[in-house]
Amino acid sequence: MFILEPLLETFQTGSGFWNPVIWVDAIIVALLIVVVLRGFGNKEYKKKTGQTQAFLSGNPEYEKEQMHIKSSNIYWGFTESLKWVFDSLKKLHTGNISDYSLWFIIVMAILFIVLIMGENLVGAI
Amino acid sequence: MNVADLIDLLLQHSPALIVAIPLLGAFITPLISRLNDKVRNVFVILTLGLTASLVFLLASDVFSGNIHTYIFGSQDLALPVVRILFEVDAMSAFMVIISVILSLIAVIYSWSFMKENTGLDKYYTLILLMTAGMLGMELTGDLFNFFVFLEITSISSAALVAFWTNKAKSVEAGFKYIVISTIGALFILFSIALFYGQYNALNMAMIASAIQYTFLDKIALVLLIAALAMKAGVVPMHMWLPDAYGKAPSSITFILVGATQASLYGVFRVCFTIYGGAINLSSISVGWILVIMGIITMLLGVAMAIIQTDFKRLIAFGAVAEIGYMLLGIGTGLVVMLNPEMTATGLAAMKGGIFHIMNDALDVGLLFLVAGAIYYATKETSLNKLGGLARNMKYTTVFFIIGLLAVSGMPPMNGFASKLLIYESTYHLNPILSIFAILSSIMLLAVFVKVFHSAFLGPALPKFENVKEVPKSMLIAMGAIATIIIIFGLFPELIVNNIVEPAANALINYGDYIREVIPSFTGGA
Amino acid sequence: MIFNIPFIAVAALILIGLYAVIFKRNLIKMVIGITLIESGVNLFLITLGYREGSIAPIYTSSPGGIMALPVPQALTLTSIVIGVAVLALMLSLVIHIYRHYGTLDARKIGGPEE
Amino acid sequence: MSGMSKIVKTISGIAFPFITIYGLYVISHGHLTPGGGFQGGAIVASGCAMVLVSYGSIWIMDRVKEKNLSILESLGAVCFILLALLGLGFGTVFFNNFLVGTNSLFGVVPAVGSGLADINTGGVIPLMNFAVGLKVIAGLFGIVLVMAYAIRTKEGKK
Repeated sequence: MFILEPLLETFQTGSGFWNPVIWVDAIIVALLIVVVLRGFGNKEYKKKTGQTQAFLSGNPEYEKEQMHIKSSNIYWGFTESLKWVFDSLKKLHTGNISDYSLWFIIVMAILFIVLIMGENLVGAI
Repeated sequence: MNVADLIDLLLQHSPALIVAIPLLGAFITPLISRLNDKVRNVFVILTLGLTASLVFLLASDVFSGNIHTYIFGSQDLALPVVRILFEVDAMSAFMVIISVILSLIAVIYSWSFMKENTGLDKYYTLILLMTAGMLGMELTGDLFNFFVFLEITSISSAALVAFWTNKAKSVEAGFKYIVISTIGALFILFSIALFYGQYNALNMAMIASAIQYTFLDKIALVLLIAALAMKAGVVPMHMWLPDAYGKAPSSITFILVGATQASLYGVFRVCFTIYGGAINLSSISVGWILVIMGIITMLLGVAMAIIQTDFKRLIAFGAVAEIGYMLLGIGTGLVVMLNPEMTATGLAAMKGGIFHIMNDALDVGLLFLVAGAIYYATKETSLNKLGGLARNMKYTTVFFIIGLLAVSGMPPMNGFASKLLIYESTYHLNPILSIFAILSSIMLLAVFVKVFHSAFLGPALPKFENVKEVPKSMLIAMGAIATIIIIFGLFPELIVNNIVEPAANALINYGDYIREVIPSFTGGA
Repeated sequence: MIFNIPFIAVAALILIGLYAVIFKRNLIKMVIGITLIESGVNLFLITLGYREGSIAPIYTSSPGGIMALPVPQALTLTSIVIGVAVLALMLSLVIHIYRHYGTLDARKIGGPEE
Repeated sequence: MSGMSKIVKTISGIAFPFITIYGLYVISHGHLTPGGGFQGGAIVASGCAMVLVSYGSIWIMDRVKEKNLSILESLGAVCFILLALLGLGFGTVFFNNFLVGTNSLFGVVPAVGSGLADINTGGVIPLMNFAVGLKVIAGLFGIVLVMAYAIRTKEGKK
């Protein structure tokens, strides 16, 4: 037994709504518009001519295998400008099991201070 | 005896059978694997399939509003508080569904993925033991029993993380995992002893009804939250998680997602049910602790994910970030729980957090399965060496795109629905929280677009010329998860109303859980 | 005061165990530290169940009088059994680690990962 | 690992039966006195480990196969869970003690009062103790055997 109605209900989030079916419809409409626009395009494309080659500011094109950007180079600017953040984060991950246990004790101590000392302080005030 | 009676009987005994069947199957597996490998694989899949059908039978009844209790070993059901008992409310049922789906699909995936390994009888035995442990953790109503199942889960999963013993890093990750789990579990046992010393009870409902929030209770709360959060991979105690996730076989990583979430379930059960009676004393501070933990977890998780170059380690940091969302949603629910003006916000936040548990298991799990498929096909995990695989592995690419969109919360996937709930409800609590949540979601998208670019796009590399699509069983497993993701994404209302909302209400109305065992308890609306 | 000695022993055992886990480099010593924590927790459970002047809780041969609480003893036993399994697993992993790295120094085997 | 001196071999050969008997006693009286399947099993397994150390792992591994031990271990666990499931089948719930009061196998209800009870009491508890004992003997001995094997291959490499 397949009931369609509950599937099509709109998803209420408390202060708004979200209906993926409408969203999918909108995507399909947008794709249709794209296809129509693409139909207006120029059909003078010729294969195996200079049109297919990449233009790298006049520099010669590299081999295909060397064109692939390695994953550590992606977001290079972002990681380079925030180098101090990532370097300090990397330093945290020592891979040493003793440090892992030490973090557990530290978190336990912080929780202890917040939950026990903190409430006593609030009570005193 | 007709069919309806039989189903009633099965329903009544299902909490025990759900744990007993994988446990029995685990010890029959080594006997059966002497016969034939294929027979053993079929047997394991059938065992988990039977468990899954019992889980769905039980869950369908629990979601309609009944809380099931199962008392072990007594003919008359008198004196429930001194016996070991299982108590299943909607939250437990929700978690059990996730765990059993993960295990079932991991076993189907392993059929081809682990084919070339030896010692597979032990592998399947440990998988079934781990499943039994996870299910037990989520079903039990007894704190000591919770500890026992937690240890069963961690021992078997640590052994599975180190299953590829010829790899130094795998063994090392397994050792780290077992050390961390054992220390955490021992502190949990210590807090259980603190409870037992004060209230003479091990039963969660009994402790919850008697709790006074004394000094010792506060210590127990600190120990429980810290230890369970460590097992769930909360920053800054998450460092074992990328090691273990990254070095385990992919099918095991897939179940490990469920094991960490079972620990997360432990955090919620402790905060809401056991300390529910002390809620007016502790809810604000404990709730804020969870919220802040969640924010730190998601920000640090994505920040570390951006700079990773190992495929599975990167996804593991993504999984750390996802855990932050669950903590944020449910912590928000705990903060506003006593504020009558914000009941709707609290419920929405809880729904978002709980729905995200399931979405995280499916999305991150799918990405791990894809990572395993790529490892199976190319024997390569470093993203710097991969490239152009979309040409050879079409189905895997499609599954990766689905997982990518879902995990970064792009509409119309399921991740978006739960994240939308979390954004909106945390905005009501404090706009800065939702800004952090959206920011880390954007960064997650950036992280996985990077993975997509470096592994699947780009020119065809000569060393991957002969790479073929992975075998059928792995495709079936990935396809099943992808299908569930799309269904959940297209019809979130169906899932939220029927499964998530009862679970959220079960956590909020903790009194019902206690009254099922101690009828005289008053309180907990 | 005399009755507090077991609790002091519990605290000492757990702290020594944590010290060994955090500050010792040798993996075997870390495993020993974990078993020390475990003994501390087990001792805590046992101590909770003891009442002054009580006897072993064997129902049929009781001469009368108060008995020690049997439940914590059952819990301890379960915890010991789990401890054996954990210990065996940890030691076998240590054997494997030693085979791969040729050392048991925690700082040498870990190493930050790219 | 090769064997130790003849004195050690002889003494451990004499002690081994006594240790085994004592372990089996602890297993079978688990429902009456302190002890039970795990404790007795650990005693028997430590006796086996003593023989392993004194006679050397090569000698033992010719006679005992780790595979057979793991089958015994599985059998013990399967028996335990099947007994628990029988409680569901005969009685009312999982882990139900369905044998007690039947006056058949271990089914006698002990007399109330002081004094040790008969061994023929306890229902399924002694049977479960046997299953656990089998599992623990096989499991612990298997662990020791595998570890000895691992050490031997390490020595072989050198």
